[in-house]
Parts: sequence; structure tokens; C-alpha cells
Amino acid sequence: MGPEAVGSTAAPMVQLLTPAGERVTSGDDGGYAERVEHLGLDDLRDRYRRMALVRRVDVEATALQRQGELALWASCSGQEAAQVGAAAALARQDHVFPSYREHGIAIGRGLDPVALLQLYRGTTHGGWDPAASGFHLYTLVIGAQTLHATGYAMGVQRDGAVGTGDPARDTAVLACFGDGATAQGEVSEAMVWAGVFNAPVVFFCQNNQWAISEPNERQMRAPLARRAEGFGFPGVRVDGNDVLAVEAVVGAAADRARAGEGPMLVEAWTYRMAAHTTSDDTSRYRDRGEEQHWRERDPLDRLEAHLRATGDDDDHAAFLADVTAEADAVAERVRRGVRALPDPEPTSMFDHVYADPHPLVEEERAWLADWVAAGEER
Amino acid sequence: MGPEAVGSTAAPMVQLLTPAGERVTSGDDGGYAERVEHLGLDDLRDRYRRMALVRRVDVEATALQRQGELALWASCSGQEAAQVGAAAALARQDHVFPSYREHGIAIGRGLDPVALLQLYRGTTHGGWDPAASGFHLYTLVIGAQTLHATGYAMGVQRDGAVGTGDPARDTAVLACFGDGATAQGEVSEAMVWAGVFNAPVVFFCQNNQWAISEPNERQMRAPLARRAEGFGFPGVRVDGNDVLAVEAVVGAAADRARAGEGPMLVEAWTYRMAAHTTSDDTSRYRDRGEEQHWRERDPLDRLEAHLRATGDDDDHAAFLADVTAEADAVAERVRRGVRALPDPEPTSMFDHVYADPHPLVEEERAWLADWVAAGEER
Amino acid sequence: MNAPGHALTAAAAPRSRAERAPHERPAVHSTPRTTETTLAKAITAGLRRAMEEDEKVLLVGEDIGRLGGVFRVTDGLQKDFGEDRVVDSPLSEAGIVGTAVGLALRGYRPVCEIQFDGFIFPAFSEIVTQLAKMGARLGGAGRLPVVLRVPYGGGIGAVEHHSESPEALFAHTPGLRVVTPATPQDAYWMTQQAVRSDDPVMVFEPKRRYWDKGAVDLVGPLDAAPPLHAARVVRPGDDLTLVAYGPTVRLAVEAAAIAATEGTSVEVVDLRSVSPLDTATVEASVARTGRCVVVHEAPTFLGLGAELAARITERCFYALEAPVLRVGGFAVPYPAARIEEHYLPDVDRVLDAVDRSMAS
Amino acid sequence: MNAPGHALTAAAAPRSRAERAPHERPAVHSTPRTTETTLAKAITAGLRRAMEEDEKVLLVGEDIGRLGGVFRVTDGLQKDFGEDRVVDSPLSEAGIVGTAVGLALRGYRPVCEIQFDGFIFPAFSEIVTQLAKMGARLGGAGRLPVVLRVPYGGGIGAVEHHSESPEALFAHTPGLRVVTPATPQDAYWMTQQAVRSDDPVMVFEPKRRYWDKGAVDLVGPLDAAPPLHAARVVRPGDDLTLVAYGPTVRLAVEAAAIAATEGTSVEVVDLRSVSPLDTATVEASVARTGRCVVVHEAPTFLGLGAELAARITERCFYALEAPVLRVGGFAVPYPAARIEEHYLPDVDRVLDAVDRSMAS
Ligand SMILES: Cc1ncc(C[n+]2csc(CCOP(=O)(O)OP(=O)(O)O)c2C)c(N)n1
Ligand SMILES: Cc1ncc(C[n+]2csc(CCOP(=O)(O)OP(=O)(O)O)c2C)c(N)n1
Ligand SMILES: [Mg+2]
Ligand SMILES: [Mg+2]
Repeated sequence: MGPEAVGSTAAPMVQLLTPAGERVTSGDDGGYAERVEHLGLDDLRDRYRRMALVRRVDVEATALQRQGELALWASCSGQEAAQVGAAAALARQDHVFPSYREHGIAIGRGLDPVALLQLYRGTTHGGWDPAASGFHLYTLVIGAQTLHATGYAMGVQRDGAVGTGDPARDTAVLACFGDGATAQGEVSEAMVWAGVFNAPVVFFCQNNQWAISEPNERQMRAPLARRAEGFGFPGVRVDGNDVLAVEAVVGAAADRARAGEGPMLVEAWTYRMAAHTTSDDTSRYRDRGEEQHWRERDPLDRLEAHLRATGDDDDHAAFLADVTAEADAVAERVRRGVRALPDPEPTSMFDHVYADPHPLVEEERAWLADWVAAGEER
Repeated sequence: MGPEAVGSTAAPMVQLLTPAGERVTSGDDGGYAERVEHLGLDDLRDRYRRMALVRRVDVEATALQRQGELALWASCSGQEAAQVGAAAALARQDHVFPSYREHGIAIGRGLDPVALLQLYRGTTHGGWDPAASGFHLYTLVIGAQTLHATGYAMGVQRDGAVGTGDPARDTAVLACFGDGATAQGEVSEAMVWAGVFNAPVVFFCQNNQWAISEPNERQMRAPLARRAEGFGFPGVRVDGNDVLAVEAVVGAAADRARAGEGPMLVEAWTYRMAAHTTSDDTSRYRDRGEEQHWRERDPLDRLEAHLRATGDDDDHAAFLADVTAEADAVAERVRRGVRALPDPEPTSMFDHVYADPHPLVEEERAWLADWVAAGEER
Repeated sequence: MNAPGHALTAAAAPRSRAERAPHERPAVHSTPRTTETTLAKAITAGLRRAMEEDEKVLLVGEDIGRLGGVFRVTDGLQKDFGEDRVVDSPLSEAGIVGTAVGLALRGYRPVCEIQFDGFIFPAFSEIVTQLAKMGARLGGAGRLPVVLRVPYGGGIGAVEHHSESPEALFAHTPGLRVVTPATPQDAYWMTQQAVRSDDPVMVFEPKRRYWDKGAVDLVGPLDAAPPLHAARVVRPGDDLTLVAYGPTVRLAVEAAAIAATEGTSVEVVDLRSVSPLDTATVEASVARTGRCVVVHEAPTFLGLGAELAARITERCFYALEAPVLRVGGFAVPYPAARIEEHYLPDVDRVLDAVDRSMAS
Repeated sequence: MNAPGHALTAAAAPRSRAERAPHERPAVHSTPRTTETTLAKAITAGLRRAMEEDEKVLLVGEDIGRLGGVFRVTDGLQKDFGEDRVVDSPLSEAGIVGTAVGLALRGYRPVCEIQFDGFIFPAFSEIVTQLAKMGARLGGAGRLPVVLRVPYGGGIGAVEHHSESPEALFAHTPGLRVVTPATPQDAYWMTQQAVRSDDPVMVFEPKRRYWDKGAVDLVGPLDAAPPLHAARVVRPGDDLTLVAYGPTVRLAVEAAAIAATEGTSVEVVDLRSVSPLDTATVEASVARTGRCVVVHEAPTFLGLGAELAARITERCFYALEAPVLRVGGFAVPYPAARIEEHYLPDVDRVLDAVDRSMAS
């Protein structure tokens, strides 16, 4: 039972951009290459631009944490291709149920990164309106969101929003989770439910190979993608550092879901390049060699190599300069936005706990209001 | 998504005794036929005798419930082959973690049926010493016992009681559960743990096709046996009404576990011939035709047909008469034993809640003792 | 305050210490508008009406479809509303609650049945970390109108895990509402009010009272019902306030009837809601009587009686003639059926506490 | 009763209302036998000693191996005891507790780490329906010597689910023992006592005190420690009894020091155990002082303060000059870090309750 039991060579993996940046245009079984065949230079530049923005926001957030502006940050560095690819595969009406590291998907759904950072600053446990973006709140209890996604998808079915053939109506639900989450019973229950009810859910696992300090081998004995079949639906492993492949595979899974053909599991094989969070210390549990290995497989570099090889040199340089400028501007906006975030009112902790009036909450709210007011005099 | 998705034709199934009672001596992939090749007429009569005793106890218990001697009874009628076969495959040092319907395994492990009935009479939540028989207490919270079994098996590993080659030492743990239980997260977690730690567990699912009123299709989208592979170990479906096949397959799985080769899932395809419990009413949810279909596939009849075809007619009749006499005697003993079971002392509810003294429990025990004593005067 | 058709009034015949003294049987209130029905059937009727009024209302649970639930509370509903609205669920309580959260986020109003009290625990994480908190987490950008129906309590001679009273665990969890009807009429009303609430509401249904009958107004508007979280004075009295809820209300009424024959005037308050608690009603009563006994089946240690005693004592300290006394289950796992009568509070134990309170 | 090296005595410097009055700093007790260490490291030492003494003791939990746990409490133990005895578990709390039950049945003594308070809920069913009840169910044919270590409480600026105080849920559950050390010395002792107990013991570790230092006797025999469930008078006093446990003990001691400067003599009791409760120690104190305030971080509603208030009032009714007052968290989900200081009881709130009690 060594690492090979679940590792990258243990299962077939869809790849449409080789680590060297060469595009694969055919040959996979699932017809995935054809799905993204139409994407040209502009589209790929768009994907790169998104990934670079996400990376830049991530770097900025890490810096803000170091400066004490955030209490914590969970970096998605290394997972940009998986996240940008997944977001690109979704339709406007689709819904995403994230864990806590899906910054790339969030930004892809149009969320303001500042909104995203509030939770990590400690000003809220939420921070945005899921209805507006179809991107639901971050969920910190590992795996819980997979059941919410499945229930949501059952609602979609009841609304008649699957299998109509109307591309603006049929709806898929993306349930995001990590490799560690696969050990949680609730994630398996979500697969049971999604299978039994044929719900339009795409189970999207970013297998970044680590759950804090624990490698895949502590969570699973077989490559995850294989688990789906036992629950009655297909599972596919995709190269999670290949934005094209992720877009193709998640796109296929989402189409399937929207068409009413039921759930699918997509395992995106990737790597968490940073620490688990800013509180973590990777030196205790993984070696520098492994980290170096994966730094050399940075998903941004891969796409950049492809773009460089595809286009004109000057044009490419100008494109990169544009992206950098845009990213810096976004970072600047994020920095200023986060610093300007006000602390919530003390009594805001009583808000929205209940929709209808609640006597004890009102009593305690009044007490705290008085106490705070009196404290200003103390 | 019709019944065929998980039904009896949806997956290959090991069968060593045809429904007509003909013995299959070769041809299966797993070498199962060879495993039980050595079993002769006496052995098969022994299996029949056990199944008939279990059936008789079950009938008696049902009658006792009707007479008000038991509060409830969960019949194992129809599942005798699965249970007697599994028990026959176990070694003395093996351990069983049952659900609440494993009466045939319990009796196979040497448990006094009267002990077994106590829980259903309402005199205890336990009723026997698991250490004495290797048969642990019945577990009513669906699925919980699968984790206990896995933990127990991890203890077995730490005791160096796997893979030594010593047939009296190497130990397997049988985790019993039903088809409904497969939807519980804890059961999936048990499979994760057993896989990750390569624990000597045999996951033994008696798929009796119903979880109270819900058919398989409400619990799973694919035949259960297939689920194992995704957790990293083999799964096999066996004809659960074929005592020989069950003995062979569970035996192979237990050997594997004892040898240190890790877990295996055995799905025994069977049928719950009676109601879920004596409180249940099957007429609300399944049709008489289905019940009739399975009555014609009674596991006892199948083996009896085989025995009848194998032996001398008179001899067979004498054997059956013996079995009936023995079964009647056991039933009589059970009846008398159950009726004689005393109600527990009121204050026994305070016993064994803690091993070490507990002031509140002692205070309340004293209060109740006084109260009961005073009540006798009231 | 005595709404028509509260079965308790009728059920108040004392059953214990009865040989000591004759007692009066209170008159049965009933009006032509009401129907005599069981508590279980009153819930069925409440569910049916809620489903008729709002097509977003769905029922989800184990065996609730063709079987109608193990207590037949959903009997006939799948036939009438279809499999999409009365959903037989996989055997997975976390799944029931977790998918209900998702359904609610999509605009549905799921009403989940947990088959027995002891089987709510696999769903505990979804209830406590998600359902209870998500309203606050969303900060106004969504609500969680989910109902969890939980048959609870003992006294039915059942095997392990089928007789428990875990309500305090949920009452201690902010974000939930926890109610428990004691009469068919309340069961009918509260079921519908729970469904209408935009908050997660747990309805603990006193399973040993499922077969209790009472008159229920099945036609009047729901707005005529008392507020979901209002306690109710079931029987007025002057000497002592006896607080109960769910399965122990009938017990309390019986005890009060016996006490009356012995010269003690006991006021019985049915809490109806354990979170939030209508302490105002209890305080008003205790301020008058100066004595209070609380009775529930859950273990006394950290049960609802603890909160009530603490709160009432804080609010009525100078009015109290005696400490608030608690009558409840013991600090042991719910015992085997053959001795459960010794675990459960009964009329004699309640009267003993009444006597002790009156004596101090 | 004042065992050597209880850090609290040293840590009692008032930090709030401090400008109002000068205060004396109590003397630091220490003897050559003790070592100055943090509460977290004292637990590490306790675990190490328990593992050395009994090879059946295993540690199981998420990230407890190479990482040494997110709080480093198991730091170095896997290196010294190997992967079979310090087991990095799958990310599955039900699995951690469920397999611990099985390991215990095989004769092992598993010590499980739950990474944070808010993540104990997936294990709730295994804890409440199995671990807590199995001793009684076995009727003497087996014991469940399982320890669950749970870092709990707020004040560390964390994200959601990392700051909760769910101890009352487990204290209300018969079959469990629930303790919580407030000092490094107690952490060292109680960890080992929990491991030695044949019952399931939950050790709630006050995470914001992990870095508090104190003198610990690392060499003396464990038998010299007070009983696992004995409360301890941390600071004697005559006017009012202030009851705290875990993270609030230091707060209570600080408040008492300030109160002293204002002429109120407050006796501080560290409960140490929340189930069973050593009510005798509290009763003895209240019988003398006539006043009682309880402080904890968990929501006041149905928190330990409720049980204590109910019990103390019942036992000390005639001695009480004022109702037992409670200072605790609010009935809302633990809020975002930037306002948690307003949620948590602090010295001022404790002193306010002291003032209110003294005034009545
Ligand atoms: C139920 C639960 N248990 C424990 C934790 C603590 N925890 C936070 S993240 C994490 C690891 C998650 O790993 P994985 O699922 O692979 O996601 P990743 O962080 O790698 O994206 C753990 C154990 C938690 N959040 N929830
Ligand atoms: C956690 C939990 N939920 C619900 C129940 C109620 N219940 C008892 S048996 C049962 C069906 C079990 O079906 P299956 O696993 O197929 O076993 P079978 O009864 O068919 O042997 C249910 C839902 C329970 N015991 N535990
Ligand atoms: Mg991961
Ligand atoms: Mg079944």
C-alpha cells in the first residue's frame, strides 16, 4: 500500500495540455478534446488572465494576512487551473457549493474578492449573497456542502430545470470538496442520494494530495475517481493543472447533469503549492523536493508556455504585461477594500439568527446594546 | 433507473447450489467451488440442521411475541443460509459485529437463543458476553457496528493476530449490516478506514432487498458489491439463499483478512421473508406475488431438495424427523427459558453505566431504591 | 386561554393515588366545529393542509411513503401528493437534513421525519453546524424554513434508542426553534405553524400520546391559534405552578387533579415550546403561587428543568417560598422496557415533589 | 487543597477595572520538584507518561502524527511511539470515535483528538449512542476506556466552528465523564487520570489557555493528584462564590482579585469536572457565602450554569441571599472573530454579576 495505490499513475487521467504546454487535440475516450476544440487563442488567453488574477489575489491575501489584516488565509495556489477550468464550464444558472478554498471559482462567478476575504478577516461567517452569483457560502465543516448541493439539485429537478433542452434553463450543481473530504460519511451519503435520485450534481474533488498534513493514502485506498462507479455513476480523473482538460471534463459532467442524466464525479489531480493555511507549517510533513517538483508543474506556467509557443513573441509579452497590470490593479483594489472593511457592530451577532422574532435573542441583544453603551462611559 | 439497476440480474453472483438444489462444483472465477468441495453429506446435513434450528427459534420467537412474551421480534426468516453459511466460515477466534437480525450467526457462535431474546423481551439492551462467543452485542443504530468492527480489526492487527500463518491465531472480523445500512455515512467511513489501514474486516451485507418499506433502489444506484472497489478492496455478490456459496465466499474473504491481505465486501443476495419486525405490515408496501416468489426460493427448501436428491429416501426422512425433534426440543427450551426470564431490578438501570463510582448515579440509585421500597408500602 | 378542544382537560382523570380520594372529572369542552381525532392524525391533517396551501412544502423521511411512516403520521400523503413531494429517503439522517438545507436554499420548505428520537444523532452535525447556523451565516441573504419532526419520549415498551428525550441538546443550540405539542389541537396547529416559520423548527412529537384523542378544529384559520412559542395555562391554580411539556402534560394534569382532591390548588403550565421558552407565562404564575415544580422525561441533569429553575429563581427570587423542584429522568441511559416505568416520572413522583415543595 | 504549582494563583493579576484600585499580587508557589511549562505541553507530557506506562494506550486523530496536531499537543509522540500508536486518521470523526469503540473492545485504550470543538458533531452519534451507552449495554461484560480530547472555547480570533463550547451537550448525556483542566498541572494530571479511567472521558481543553504557563510536578506519583472529578477552591473568600471552569477560571481569579480591592471577598471554585459535578464543594462554599455567580463561555441558556443554579438553589435555598447569577455566552452562534470579545464573558461582566449579586 504505497503512494502508487492512489497516485498520479494509478488511474488514467484526462489531459489536453501536456506539462510542456502542448495541446492534445484527440485521443481521449470521452470526447473531451472535441469539447474544447473551438477554444482559440483569445479564449486561452482569457483562461490565463483569470488564473493570473486569482493567483495575484491569493498572493495579496497572503500578504494581507502577514500584515495582520486577515486572521487567516487558505491559499488556492496551484489549483488555479482546476478552479478556473471548472468555473469556465458552468452556465449562468448553475450553482456552486464550495468548501473554503474555491477562490478561483468564486472570482469566476463574478464575486468581488473583497467579499471573499471578509470571512478570513473575521468580520463575518458568510459575506455574499449566493443567489446573486450562484456561488454559495464557504463551508468549513468538511463535506457538509456536498449534501446541500445534492438537496439543491433535487430542488432543481422539482423545478423542472433539467432535461428541457433549454440551455438557459437546465441547471447543474457543482459540489466542491477536497481529497480529505472523501473520508467523511456525509460525502458518501451525498453520492448515495445523488445516485438514487439521479440529481444533477457534479461532484468536483480537487485532489491536491494533502489534507493538512495527511497525504491521500490516509484518506483512500483506491484512486478516488473509481469510487463513483460503486455509487452508480461515472467518475473521471482529470489533470487538475490543465485548465483545458478541466473545462472539458467538468463541462461534460455539467451537460450530463443538465440533460437529466444524473451525477458524475470529477477528480481533478492537482497540488496545494502553499501551506494548508497561513497557520500551517508544511516543513513538518512534506519534503521540499516534492514541493519543488510541483512548483515546476505550476498550472500557470503550463498555459503560459502554450500561449508563448502559439502566438507572436511581442504580442505575447504585451499580453503578459497587460495581465500583470490588471492583476496589480485588482490587488491594489483588494488591499484597499479589505483595509477599509469596518468591524461589525457588536450587536450584529444577534442579526439574522432567526427570521421571526425571538424573545431571548431580543433580550440579550438589548442587554449587550446597553452594556456596550455603558462601556463607552466606563 | 428501474429495479434492474441493482437487482439480482444486475451483477454476477456466486452460486454453488442452484435453486433446484443441484450442486455446482466448478466454473466460478473465485475458486469458490473448490473451497467447499470437501463438504460431504454429513456437513451439508449439519448446515441444514442449523438452518432448521434457526428457523424454528425464529418461529418460536414470533409466537412468543404474539403471546406478549416478547415486546418485538425481528425475524431472520429467509436469511438462514446467509447466516449459517457465514457462521460456518468463521474460526473460533474470529469476531462478529452484528446488527439486530443475525440470530443465525449468533446461534452458530454458540449463543443461547434465550440470551438473544432478552433484548426483544425488553429486559436488557445487551444480554450476553461478547468475549465468550466472539459475537458482539446487537446494534440498533444502523451501521454503527461497522466502525466498531473496523476498530476491533485494527486492534487485531496491533496484537499481531494477522498474517502469522497460525490458523488458531490469525483473526478476521465480520461486520454485518443490511442493504439499507449502505446509505449511512458511517458504513462508508468504515470502508475508508478498513481500506486505508488494510484491516482484517469482512463487510458482510445481507441484502434482503428491503429496509423496512424501502426497496434497494432507494438506497443505492448500483449493485452494492461494486462499491468495494472504489474503496480499494474486492467485492463479491453471492447467492445468499445458498448456504454453500455463502460459506465459500465468506470463507475466502475471512482467509484473506486473516492473511493480512485486507478487507473484502460480501453482498449476500437474499430476501426478508417475514415482515421487518412484528410491528411491521408488509401489505402496505410489497406485493404478495413477490413474497410468494421468494417463498418458493426458501433457502431451507433448496438445501433440503439437494439432500433429498443425494441420499437414501428413508434415511433422509429419518434425518428430517430427527431435525424436527431437535428443533422442537430447542423451541420448547426457548419458550420455557424466555417465560422464566425475570424482570430486572428497577435499580439495575444504574448498574454498569460507569465502571468507576459516579456520585450523581449513586445519589439517584439510592433515591430510586428508597422510592421503590416506600412504594411497596404505599 | 383554554382554547376549544384541548384533549387534556378531558384526559385529566387521576390515575394514581386515586384510591386515596374521590375526584371530579372536568367537563369536556367541545363545539360543533371540532372533530375528535388522535394526536397523530392531527399532525397528518396539519401536514396535509400545509401541503395544500404551499406547493413548496415537501415531506422527506424514511418509510414515509407507501408505509406512511412507522407511526402512520404521513399515511395517505404520498398517494395524494406524489413521490416528488412525499419522498421516501435513503436510510441516512445526515442526508435527510443536509439535502433539506439544500432544498430550502432552492426555495422549498422540507418537512423531515426522523424515525425515532435516538436516530437523530447521525444528523447532528448537519443540524447543529449547518441548519442552525446558516441563517446567521447568510446574514439575511436566505432563510432555512426546514421542519424536523421527531417522535420522542418513552413509555411505549420499545427497544433501545426508541424512547429518548434529547430536546435539551437542541434547545441549547442557538438558531433552532424547538416545540412540542401535548394535544391533538396543538399538534395540528403547531405542525402548520412550524411549516410556515422561516426558521428551522424542530417539532418533538410525544410518541406515547400519538393515540390520545381530542377535539380539533380542522377548519378555522391558523391565525386563531396561539403563537407557536406561547406557553399555556392548562389548569389554573393558586398554590403551586407545575410546568410540563409534551408527554408529561397529561401527567401534570392528572397530578393536579389528585392534588386538588387533597386540598392543593396546582396550576399546570404546558410550555408548548422549549426554545424559546415562554418564561413570562411561567414567571407570572410563580409570582402568584410562590412554588414551582418542573417535570420532563429527559434526564434531570441539564434538562429543561435546570434552565427553568435557574431563570425562574433569578426572576422570582423574592416570591419563591421553596426552591424550584425538578422531576425527570435519571442520569443513565434510557433503560430496558421492562423497567422503564421506574425511569419515567409518574404521577406519584410529581405529587411527591408537590408535597415536598408545599412542605417547605 | 492548593496543590503546588497551580498557575492560576500566579496569573491572578487583575487586568480590568484595574485602574480603579491597586491590588496585591499573590505569591507564586513553587517547589524544586516542579517544571514551568505551558498547558499544551503539560498535556503532551501527560500523554507521554500514559503511553509509557501502558502499551495499550494509542493516540488517534487528524494530523496528530508528523504535524503533532494543529496545536502541537502530540508533538514528537509519533516519532517516539511509532505510527501504530500515534495514528494519523482519515478525515472522519465518526470513524475516529467508532473505531475507538472497537479498539477499546479489543483491550486498547484509545485517546482521540478531535481537531476543534466544532468538528465533534460528525462523531455525535458514535459518542452518544455507542460510546456513552455501551458500558451499560454490556452489563459488566466490557468497558469503554476511551478518551476524547477536545480543544474548545473561543478567544483565539478563529474562523467559524473553531471557538465553541459544546460541553453541556455531553454533560447532559449519561455514560460520559466530562472534565476540563484550567492549569498546566491539572492538564497533566487529568490527562493521565482520564486515560486510566475505565469509562469514556471527554477532556475539554481550553484552547486559549494552551500557551498559559505554570509550574507542573512532572515526577510525583499520579495518586497525589486530586480526584478527577473534584472541584477545587482556587481562591478562598467569604462574600460570594464564583464558579468557573476551563478557560474562565483565569477570568474568575482576575475578577476576584479586583473585587478584593473593592472590598468584596470572592471565593473562586474551579469545577474541573462538568460531569459529574462536584456540587458538594460548591454547596459548601455557597452555604457560607450565600451568593453565587457561575461563568462559562457556552450559551447561558441550558449551559452548565443552569444546572448549577438549579442544584445549588435546591440545596442551599435558605442560605442564599441572592439568586444564583449566570454569566455566559449569548443564545446566538459564536460570532465572527472581530466581535468575539463582545460575545465572551470578560472580567467586567463577571464583576457586574458580582455587583448585582452583592446588591440584592
Ligand atoms: C468535520 C471537520 N473535521 C476537521 C476539520 C479541520 N480541517 C480543516 S481543513 C482539513 C483538511 C481538508 O483537506 P481536504 O479535504 O483535502 O481539503 P484541502 O484543505 O486540501 O483543500 C481539516 C482536517 C474540518 N474543517 N471539518
Ligand atoms: C440510524 C438509524 N436510522 C433509522 C433506524 C430505524 N430502522 C431500523 S431498521 C431500519 C431498516 C434497516 O434496513 P436494512 O439495513 O436493510 O436491514 P434489515 O432490517 O433489512 O435487516 C430502519 C430504517 C435505525 N435503527 N437507525
Ligand atoms: Mg486536499
Ligand atoms: Mg434490508
